[in-house]
Amino acid sequence: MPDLVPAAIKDRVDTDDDTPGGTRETVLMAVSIPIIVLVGFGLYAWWHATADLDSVETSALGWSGVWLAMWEHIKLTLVAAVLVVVVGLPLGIMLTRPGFKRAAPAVVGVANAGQSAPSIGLIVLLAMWLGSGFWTAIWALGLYALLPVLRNVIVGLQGVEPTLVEAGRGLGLSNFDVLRRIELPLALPVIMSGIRTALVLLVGTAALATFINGGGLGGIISAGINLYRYSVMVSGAVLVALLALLIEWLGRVLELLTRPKGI
Amino acid sequence: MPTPTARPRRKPPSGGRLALVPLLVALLLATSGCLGLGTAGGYVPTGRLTGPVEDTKSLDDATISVGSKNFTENVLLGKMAIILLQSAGATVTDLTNIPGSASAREAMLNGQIQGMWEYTGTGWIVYLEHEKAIPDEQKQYEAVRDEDLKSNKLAWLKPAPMNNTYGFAVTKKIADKYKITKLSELKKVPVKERTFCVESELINRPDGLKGMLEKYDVPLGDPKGVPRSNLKTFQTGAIYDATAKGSCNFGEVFTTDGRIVALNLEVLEDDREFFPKYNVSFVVGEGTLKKYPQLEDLFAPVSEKLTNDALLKLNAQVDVDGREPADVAFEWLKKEGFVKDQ
Amino acid sequence: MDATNSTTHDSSPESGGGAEISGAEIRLENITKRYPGQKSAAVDGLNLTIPAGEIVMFVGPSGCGKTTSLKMINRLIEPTSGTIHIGNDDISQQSADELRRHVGYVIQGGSLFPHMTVARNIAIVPKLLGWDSDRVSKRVDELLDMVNLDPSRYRDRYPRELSGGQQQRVGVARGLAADPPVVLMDEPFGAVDPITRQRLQDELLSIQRTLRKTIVCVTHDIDEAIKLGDRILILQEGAQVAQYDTPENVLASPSNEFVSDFVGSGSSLKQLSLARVSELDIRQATTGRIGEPAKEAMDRARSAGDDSLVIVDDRDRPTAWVWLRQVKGDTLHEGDRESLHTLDNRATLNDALDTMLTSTHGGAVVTGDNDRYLGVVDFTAVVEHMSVMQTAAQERQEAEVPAESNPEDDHDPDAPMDDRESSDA
Amino acid sequence: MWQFIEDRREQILINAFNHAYLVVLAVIIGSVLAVGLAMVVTRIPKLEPLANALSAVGLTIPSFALIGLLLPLTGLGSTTALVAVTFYALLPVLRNAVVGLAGVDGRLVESARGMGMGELATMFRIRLPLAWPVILAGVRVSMQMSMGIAAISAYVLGPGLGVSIFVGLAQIGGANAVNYALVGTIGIVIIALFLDLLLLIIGRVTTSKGIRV
Repeated sequence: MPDLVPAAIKDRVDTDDDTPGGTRETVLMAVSIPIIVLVGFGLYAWWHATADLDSVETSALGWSGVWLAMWEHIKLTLVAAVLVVVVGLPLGIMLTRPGFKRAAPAVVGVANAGQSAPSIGLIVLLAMWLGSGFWTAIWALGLYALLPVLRNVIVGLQGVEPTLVEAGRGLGLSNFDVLRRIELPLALPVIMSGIRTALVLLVGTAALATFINGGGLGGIISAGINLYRYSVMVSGAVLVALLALLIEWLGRVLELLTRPKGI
Repeated sequence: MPTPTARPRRKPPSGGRLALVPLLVALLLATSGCLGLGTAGGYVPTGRLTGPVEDTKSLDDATISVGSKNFTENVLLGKMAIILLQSAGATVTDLTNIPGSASAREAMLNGQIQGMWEYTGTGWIVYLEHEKAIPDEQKQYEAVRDEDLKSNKLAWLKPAPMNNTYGFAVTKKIADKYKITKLSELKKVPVKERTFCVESELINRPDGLKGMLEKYDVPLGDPKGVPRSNLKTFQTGAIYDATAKGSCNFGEVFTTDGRIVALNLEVLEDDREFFPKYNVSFVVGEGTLKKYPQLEDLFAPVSEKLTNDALLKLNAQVDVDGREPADVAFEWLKKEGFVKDQ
Repeated sequence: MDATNSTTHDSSPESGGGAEISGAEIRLENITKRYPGQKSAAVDGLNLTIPAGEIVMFVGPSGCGKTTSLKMINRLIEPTSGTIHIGNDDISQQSADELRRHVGYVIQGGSLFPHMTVARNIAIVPKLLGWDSDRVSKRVDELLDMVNLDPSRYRDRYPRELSGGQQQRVGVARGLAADPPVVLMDEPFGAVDPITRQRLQDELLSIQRTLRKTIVCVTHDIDEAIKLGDRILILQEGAQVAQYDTPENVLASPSNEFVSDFVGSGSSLKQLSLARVSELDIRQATTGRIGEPAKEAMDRARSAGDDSLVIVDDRDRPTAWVWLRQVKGDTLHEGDRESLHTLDNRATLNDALDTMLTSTHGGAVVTGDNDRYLGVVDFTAVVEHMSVMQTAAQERQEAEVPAESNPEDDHDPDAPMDDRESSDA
Repeated sequence: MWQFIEDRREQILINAFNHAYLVVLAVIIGSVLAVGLAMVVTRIPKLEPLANALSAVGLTIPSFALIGLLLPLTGLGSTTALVAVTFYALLPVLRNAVVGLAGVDGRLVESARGMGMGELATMFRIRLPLAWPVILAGVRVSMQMSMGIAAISAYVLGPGLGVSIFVGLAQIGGANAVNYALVGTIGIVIIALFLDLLLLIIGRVTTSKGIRV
């Protein structure tokens, strides 16, 4: 019995209302965040200039001190991020290679416990062991932010179509070439989102570095709390939040740029 | 149609239990009221009053919350106050360990705490915002007591003899290297070596670092004085270890802290007397004192015994030997004959 | 002509037979649905009366508005203008939820709630209507039996533990749970394999014979429409009614070119497929009862000149159809009941051909009510019957040619001549 | 180390209980709010980008900064801690609840409505049970995160084990400094693992076998 109308076509008259979906939203996000940050910063600077600050507040919010703290905060975040990627990426790759696959759950478990530990605890313990200062803060931040990167590297690489990998081998590519030219590019979006999560974590946790003389904007917040000055507290919080938004936006842009065209 | 066979009806076992969750939630929320979230203060022992304070009128209808700043000495004194009040029958909330003088002061002003040990110098310059300190201990106390009572209704009880002032300590090595014993000799130390470990409060306090460095002609932020990048900020307690380990040459210390002796640091003399007197006194809300005048004679004999070396030893037991402040305070009160075991 | 008449379904209202009607009439008056931003209306002025207790098939190419029209009957889609009546109350007067609890709704694949057991799925609407739990539970068992699923085995199963066909059966059961007068079906059998689909269609027909609901069913498969529908509504773009008539009339005299194309070339062959298996001469093959000594049954078969044996159980229901050489052991045993594709004597020749293609015997075991064994039919019997019908149809064709004047009236003399709503733009 | 714990066993247990209690309370309040918000967002799809932005931006505000902002409003002690931890506990659950509730197969929702289930009945008897596994995953993430944030709140006298970390910090170099910090940190990790296990069990019990993975 010839079936005139292919069964697969269903009669869907109601309009298909899926908005253009992700693209419009990401473009909106990509443009609006830096503007919000700049506007925020401008507002803060305007407030800073016009507000009648008493002696304590002026000394706590002096521009030279703020810039120094901001720069230290950025250094803390980026250096820790580099450390996390330099450790997390190769470790993640290694754990997905046939030889080490079995070790993956154990290592991820340790990293998971690392992150469930309170960041303040890590910072203080490491300070006791390694002495206080910038590099101790870097190690504490790195350990804390390692999990998202490591996990995403593993998940990303495992998510690559096994058939594609075989196809690569079939063409005579060496394991390293398959990794470099097929697996990594395909896994890149997931890896980059892991790095972005790590960046956000780092910016937040870097605020705690002040307890062990790691520098950063945390100092302004703790000064605000100790001196019980709203203005100083709010400034510290606002500056860190703006910086966090900026770095998260940076992560998003990085993610978009590194997304291979094909997918 | 085969007739449906009679079957024992069983309620499907799973899935329905999702309704359990709201029940669980309601139960937990309900209990949150009575269990309450204890604050960080923790457990403080109670005893029975004896000796000079034995016959103070009982306070069992009083509920007082006692606070303290977050460095060891003030926590110790706070625990002492709590033990005394509890032994006198009061129910006490322990809000010791408040981060920073200003937050503690704010807690006193808005009534979140009713009592706290405070320092005359801090009161005079930081809270009452005077430019110049009064050199004489007793006059300084009376000035602070009168003004704070008048303008903020806070009563400063009899001050203790001890004077825990700010100081800057150096390791023996640094002291010998630059042959420095007094703050006025800071100019002799090369700019690069004028590194300071301080906590964020001192940097911004009117009686703080900025004033002191100007007084000793090495102004903060001035390339010839002390560049801002020479400052390393730490939590109050962490400075001693940092100075001893050499992460900075000059560490901000409290002169009664036990670790100066333990880490054999040397305190530089404040020869130009920049820092005011910091005698400690138990400050109580005027209302509370009116209601319970016996507080005056409860605290007077105790604060009399609080001398510098008494505090040095007590602080060392906490900071060096790692004992719990509450236990150290209780033991001292027993030794001094103010309290007995229950 | 009589060939086509006798093939009329015995379900047309006048001819009675089966239980009394529990369905309600549905009237759609001038229904229009225009989506914002769409230039042409999805449904443009549809007028339709669906008689109570009948199965009406909405069929047409995709995008012709048949699903939209269906969903307007239970107000899943609100019409832009026009009114719909079920029985004689206007559905827009009552709350949509209340209305839907009295209109069964079955869609493709059953769309059962995966987190609920079969029993809880079926019990949803009765519980919404506040039935007490005993009544609900009895109803669930009754419905599971109605769709041939043993309650004790399937009651507490989860949808993911059922096959596609079983899920669809539970979907139908769920739709009938509250005994609604009207049941709407949106491509109910689209997602299953042909054999299961044929079985589900047969079951729906037998259920309808007992319940006599008003069933409106959307499909894109004209064969399904012809088999199931008491009437077929063929829709064109914008839900324009191309033809609304019984399957016979649609096949015999398609109202326009669109319908004849849509129904497919050689509609006469399609018309033939309407004939029922019961009209074939069914051959009596030798049968053997489970547990009977094998040698005896085989001798009986050989003496009757058969080289195969149909094994039946104590309730005379066929369980297997084996070649003599396959019989092993000294007594006959049940064999694999699931794999034996039986043919209901009400099934169409179309189904018979499908079943025969897959069976190893080039024939099919025919069963009557309660699956009782009637006999076997083979390929030659079907072909002979069709050729007989074909010659009859040709004679009718020649007979018609001279009498040009009124082809209408002698077309199907006894069918009631109510005036069909011809399609008005 | 054991002697240290032995001496302060009572105090550590009290702090541990307070810590767990604060986090569980905050996660519950946070989850209830988040699921409520997600339901509103599911009813009004236009709000979805707003909800996603809130949870994204919310997470970038460092907890230490938020505690600073809350101090003037809610003062020292457990209120500030509860509000801060609840704010962060809400975000992961909100993101997952929105994804979970919206992700329910449209045909299931349509057949539920088609059978006469009202808007609320469909939300609570169809969408919520089906989205429950995803929501629970969000609750687990939020629980783990809240454990750390509750520790930081000890800086403004919030209850829990955080206080012993700060005491450890204050006595750096002292005999028991390391012990204090270790007890605080490891105590929190143990509670975190225990509560995570508890959530897994609750998950198994409340998820219908039909959709249990």
